[in-house]
Amino acid sequence: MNEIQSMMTGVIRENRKVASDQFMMTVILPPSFPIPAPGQFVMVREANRGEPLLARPLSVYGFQKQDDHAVLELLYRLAGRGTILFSKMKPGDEVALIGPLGKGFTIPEGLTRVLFIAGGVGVAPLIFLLQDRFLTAETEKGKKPIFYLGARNVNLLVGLERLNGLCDLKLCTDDGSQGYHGPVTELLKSEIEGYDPKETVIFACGPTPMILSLGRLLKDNPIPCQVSIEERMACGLGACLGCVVAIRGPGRKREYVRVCLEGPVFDLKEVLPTSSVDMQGSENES
Amino acid sequence: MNEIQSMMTGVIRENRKVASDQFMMTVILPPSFPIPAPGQFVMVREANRGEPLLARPLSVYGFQKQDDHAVLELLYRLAGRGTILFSKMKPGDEVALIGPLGKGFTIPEGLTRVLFIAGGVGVAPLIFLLQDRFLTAETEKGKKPIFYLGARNVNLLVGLERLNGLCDLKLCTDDGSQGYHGPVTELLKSEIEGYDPKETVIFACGPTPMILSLGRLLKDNPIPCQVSIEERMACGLGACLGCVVAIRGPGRKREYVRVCLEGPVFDLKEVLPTSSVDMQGSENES
Amino acid sequence: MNPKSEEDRIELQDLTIAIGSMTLKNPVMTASGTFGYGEEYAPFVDLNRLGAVVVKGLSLEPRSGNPPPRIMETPSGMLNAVGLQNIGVRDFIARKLPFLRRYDTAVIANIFGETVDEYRQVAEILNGTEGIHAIEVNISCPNVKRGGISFGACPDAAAEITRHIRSETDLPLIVKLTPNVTDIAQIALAVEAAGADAVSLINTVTGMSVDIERRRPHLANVTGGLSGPAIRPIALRMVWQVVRAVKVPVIGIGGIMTASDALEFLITGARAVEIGTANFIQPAATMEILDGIKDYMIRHKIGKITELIGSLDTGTQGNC
Amino acid sequence: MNPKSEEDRIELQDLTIAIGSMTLKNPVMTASGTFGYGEEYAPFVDLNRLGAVVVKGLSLEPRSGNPPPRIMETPSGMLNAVGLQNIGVRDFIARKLPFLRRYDTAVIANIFGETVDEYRQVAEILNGTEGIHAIEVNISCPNVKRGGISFGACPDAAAEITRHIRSETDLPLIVKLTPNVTDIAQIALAVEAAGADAVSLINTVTGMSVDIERRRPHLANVTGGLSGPAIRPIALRMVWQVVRAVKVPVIGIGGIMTASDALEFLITGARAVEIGTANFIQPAATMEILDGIKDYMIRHKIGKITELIGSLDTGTQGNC
Ligand SMILES: Cc1cc2nc3c(=O)[nH]c(=O)nc-3n(C[C@H](O)[C@H](O)[C@H](O)COP(=O)(O)OP(=O)(O)OC[C@H]3O[C@@H](n4cnc5c(N)ncnc54)[C@H](O)[C@@H]3O)c2cc1C
Ligand SMILES: Cc1cc2nc3c(=O)[nH]c(=O)nc-3n(C[C@H](O)[C@H](O)[C@H](O)COP(=O)(O)OP(=O)(O)OC[C@H]3O[C@@H](n4cnc5c(N)ncnc54)[C@H](O)[C@@H]3O)c2cc1C
Ligand SMILES: Cc1cc2nc3c(=O)[nH]c(=O)nc-3n(C[C@H](O)[C@H](O)[C@H](O)COP(=O)(O)O)c2cc1C
Ligand SMILES: Cc1cc2nc3c(=O)[nH]c(=O)nc-3n(C[C@H](O)[C@H](O)[C@H](O)COP(=O)(O)O)c2cc1C
Ligand code: FES
Ligand code: FES
Repeated sequence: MNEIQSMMTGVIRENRKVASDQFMMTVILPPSFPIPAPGQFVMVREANRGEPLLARPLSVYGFQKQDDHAVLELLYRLAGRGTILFSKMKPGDEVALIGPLGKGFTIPEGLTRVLFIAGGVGVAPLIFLLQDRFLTAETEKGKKPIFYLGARNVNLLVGLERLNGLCDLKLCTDDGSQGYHGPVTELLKSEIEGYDPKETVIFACGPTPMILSLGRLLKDNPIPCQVSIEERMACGLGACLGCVVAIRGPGRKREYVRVCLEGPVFDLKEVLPTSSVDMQGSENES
Repeated sequence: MNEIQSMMTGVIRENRKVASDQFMMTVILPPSFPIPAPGQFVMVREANRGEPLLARPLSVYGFQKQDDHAVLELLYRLAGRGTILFSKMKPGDEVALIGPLGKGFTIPEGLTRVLFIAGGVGVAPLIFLLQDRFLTAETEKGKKPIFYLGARNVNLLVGLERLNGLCDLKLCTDDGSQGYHGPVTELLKSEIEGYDPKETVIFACGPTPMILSLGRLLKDNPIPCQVSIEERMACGLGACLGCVVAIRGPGRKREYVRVCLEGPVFDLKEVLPTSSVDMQGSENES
Repeated sequence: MNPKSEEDRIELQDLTIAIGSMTLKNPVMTASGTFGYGEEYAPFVDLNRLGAVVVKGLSLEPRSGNPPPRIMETPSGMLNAVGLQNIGVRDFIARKLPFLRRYDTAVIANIFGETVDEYRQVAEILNGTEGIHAIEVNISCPNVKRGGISFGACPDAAAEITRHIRSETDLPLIVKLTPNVTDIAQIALAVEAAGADAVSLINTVTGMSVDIERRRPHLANVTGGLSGPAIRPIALRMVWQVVRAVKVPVIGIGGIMTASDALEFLITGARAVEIGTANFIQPAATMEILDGIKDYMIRHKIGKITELIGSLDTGTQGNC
Repeated sequence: MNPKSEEDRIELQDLTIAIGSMTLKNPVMTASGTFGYGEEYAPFVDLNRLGAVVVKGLSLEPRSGNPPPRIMETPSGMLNAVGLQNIGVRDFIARKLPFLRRYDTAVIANIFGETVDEYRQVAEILNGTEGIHAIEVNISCPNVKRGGISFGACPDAAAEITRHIRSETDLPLIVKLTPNVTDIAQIALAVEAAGADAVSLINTVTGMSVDIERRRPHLANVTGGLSGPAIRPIALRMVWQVVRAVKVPVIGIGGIMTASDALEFLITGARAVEIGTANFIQPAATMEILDGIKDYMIRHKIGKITELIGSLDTGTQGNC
């Protein structure tokens, strides 16, 4: 049996625009809400609504446990109907939440160099990971984490305030309005030789085009890379088999595994993400 | 062609509980919203929502036109899913409105005695009628209007503040918690002989059981009675033929007419309301 | 972004489509039974801008329809059991058609009967009538039985009725199909072979709902026809099945609420669309849909709507 | 209001129902493919309280299913084209059934095959297996063809498959019917005559949806099965058709989200219900539905669920 999961009603404390197409929602939950691991996600719905029918998967962006309640932060991009309706919710409105779900990031032993590669709202689980696991990384075992963060333009770069001081920040924009002018993977490519594969790990999250070019970039590079993958979901619990992604299984055989249960974090070298979800996004967008 | 009608977006100014199962909603509309006649209704939906699919018909309870906006008041009972969702809307939320629709009450010439018979929220169109057309009735041509108002109990008697001073109020409750102990039609029955058929008119609105007993009571009584009828509606415009009610047509032939277009106000002696809508209600409830 | 004036912009897009010998200025039509006789919607809709108005189903004699309650809401849909209440074809011509003749928009008469001969007679009456541009034959009326199956559920019966009407009229003949069948493409092929100029689909899906407090059906007629967004995926699938089977134009109907929905049908291969239940929710739905289709064409640099129609790319997959 | 303790209250209601030789403690079951192998929902649901668990469809050999995307939301519904991915019947018995055996709840194996013989073999393997209480035969898999029509759409093929499985097992045999047919009652009659102990309906309605920006189907498989509240009115209508046609118990499935929805099916005549898509929306949906049915029975003073089943009053009307 998995860790005990729960469907709970949360009350929105804040639901604020943080970029032209991104919102941050803060949800108050009962204190019994299990502590999420970085990379885990929740299934979110408006409570008491028949439509949209399905909950939407959103990564945990922040979490604090208090004595009598828990605070969950979500960062979401207006992708379609569901997220647009989320953005119209007001403080006091209720959401139904299942989670935390999925398998988060794994922190390998003895590493000294941590790279984060984020596109758009892909920053959400990575910031949570950074804050939750690497706050003391620098002092303890090595170099400051490096955070590559890309977006279409400067106005869509979100989460900077949380990253300040915790890492070396490398910003990229498609239009050059801030930082490197071009996709985040292009900047990484030009610097990848500088990292020692034996002591480096990459954590990545972003739109499918970004993941695909990251895959090309690291194809023959031994640096391990864990990537959080997105697919449409119905249950989030491993029951519907709707959210599968192809992986190279044992013996390089292609097989379908569930993003919600076996993922959402996969080894980049094994996963074969579908290009058919979220293809509108530029590489830097999510 | 009918009077010009419009579908407009209104903004909720107030949405307030006025009894345990009743709410009053005040909606701000563009000034171009046509002035409704008493007995007319509007089709109301939450704006930008896919579900519930259909708009709900609600009678005009009050209306004021200002230079740069119009104010529409609706009084509604929590009958099911749609009205419960209405009750959760907050100031600032938007509703989509079509109206005013239907044929309202007709004021016959030269009458001196006006009786109103209302059950539950059936009070809504009658209060609007009273305020709109009979404010000066007493002084002009006769006796003060008499308003029979019934509900299940005292807590469900709504609109009293609007009626004060404008009429002789006769309250009835099913449980005797205020006024006459029994259905409103029972009290009327005991007093009906006192009214002169030649100078009296009755305006009625309430749940189907009330309408049916009113029909039985006035079967052999020549007092004219106009009644506002309810049926489920899809379009409100006469197009779907969904909202029909049987009437005794010319030559007493039964035929189906549209509540939304030929009604909602009918001659009680002609209409044959369906007992299948809203049968849960007691006679006094609406 | 677009330096052209509104007028230029509109002229750049060619939305005309052909159904048989009839050319429509655009593919946005109204669905029978959801737009009355047009006049009910004139305050909301510029009827001149519609591709066509399909009027409420007409029978030889007036019909009073089913007892109420006739409608019930369902999740993202509604059930209706109106029972084809209508004023009859002659009264329609005398009292309703003159209003529609004032507009420069095709009028399509939706017809039905209880027997093949009734259908034939209604078509005969309409045939000579000025202001009628096409006939849509409703062969999916659940009250019309033939060997226990309605005309529309049996290829032979559907073909027979089509042949009879075909022999009566040169007007473009659209046969409207029911979704309550195992293989809608087979029915479409049968009516095509029998002379239909086009097929339209889908009519409502038979459904039911129950009042659990009173343990009675919500509709006096027990069952009714399901329409609205709930059935859109079913309608789209059937359109896809039929466009690959027949050569005549296919008119897509079912749960189309927005331009995006309409575009799904056009891209899948529907030559035109009919808007039904959406009219109830937003009386100007047809206008919004038309504008949205134009905007899409501009955004995607599509000059002619015909380039869009049937442009679905299913890759190598697609076993239905 | 009710002076009795919670425990007394519950004991007063008799919710047991029989399907063939099997007695279930209540009529609330899970629908195949929406509840995994039970263990996925154990954190949310007390499996002991369920009438039965119907597991994900099992085939002779493991299947990898269709490529993604496999699901798409639709108005009040969802399309899926999972393509019956499963670990195969033997692995199920070895790795998944032991978990379910720990519960005092009937386990129903949903099975399918690409040929009649595959079905037969799966049934054969299950027949001797401890902890399997019944077999539900999915004859509505859209990938299984026979003369261009799936087994479930043709009465003869449906009957043949039923006969073969019947000869293989004494377990209660439930045949699960597809709604994508003209006359579902006819299929139900055919499988009843061929030895089915019960029928369950409906499986998903074939549907489709298109990404207009990319002009490609949303599902890699192009079409998928529509489930959820959108199809409930269709499912209820079909249950009503079938309960009046057959004598064996009917299990109602389709868009049941709440106790009220479940009661519609029971009142219409379904002996039990299966809860599908609702599990995705609210993992404890089955528990809420069970509690709601009990509350309704208390409120309406109904001691035995069997008094409720089929108690629909359609008056004098009801021509479907
Ligand atoms: C494990 C996981 C974690 C996620 N975390 C976040 C997050 O923290 N913040 C965030 O903004 N988004 C996140 N997503 C993506 C988010 O779930 C989708 O953007 C959202 O479901 C879209 O819903 P919609 O109704 O707004 O858009 P829709 O109208 O449903 O779709 C709009 C577009 O989004 C794509 N889409 C739909 N569902 C998904 C999905 N489940 N995953 C990816 N693309 C989808 C569609 O293909 C389409 O291109 C995550 C997805 C997964 C699987
Ligand atoms: C012309 C007209 C004017 C009306 N004015 C008012 C008003 O001012 N205030 C008010 O509270 N109600 C009014 N009603 C009734 C109101 O429309 C219904 O109560 C409402 O539509 C129920 O919606 P629901 O989703 O809450 O309930 P549902 O879940 O749809 O139904 C709950 C119960 O209400 C009944 N019902 C559903 N629709 C209608 C309907 N259109 N008319 C009557 N009963 C219905 C159902 O049969 C059921 O018994 C009016 C109805 C009409 C036709
Ligand atoms: C209230 C109502 C009445 C209808 N009457 C007719 C009719 O007279 N003739 C006909 O062919 N179809 C009729 N239909 C079916 C519609 O034309 C259309 O095929 C169906 O509603 C599906 O489209 P929609 O989902 O856009 O409404 C009717 C539908 C509704 C909802
Ligand atoms: C994701 C998914 C997978 C399904 N897999 C199966 C299956 O393996 N076997 C089967 O007989 N039915 C399967 N079904 C159909 C359901 O059991 C059920 O018949 C259908 O979804 C309608 O019920 P619902 O609306 O409550 O979901 C599946 C449905 C869904 C949504
Ligand atoms: S979302 Fe259902 S299995 Fe992953
Ligand atoms: S509500 Fe459509 S005709 Fe009255």
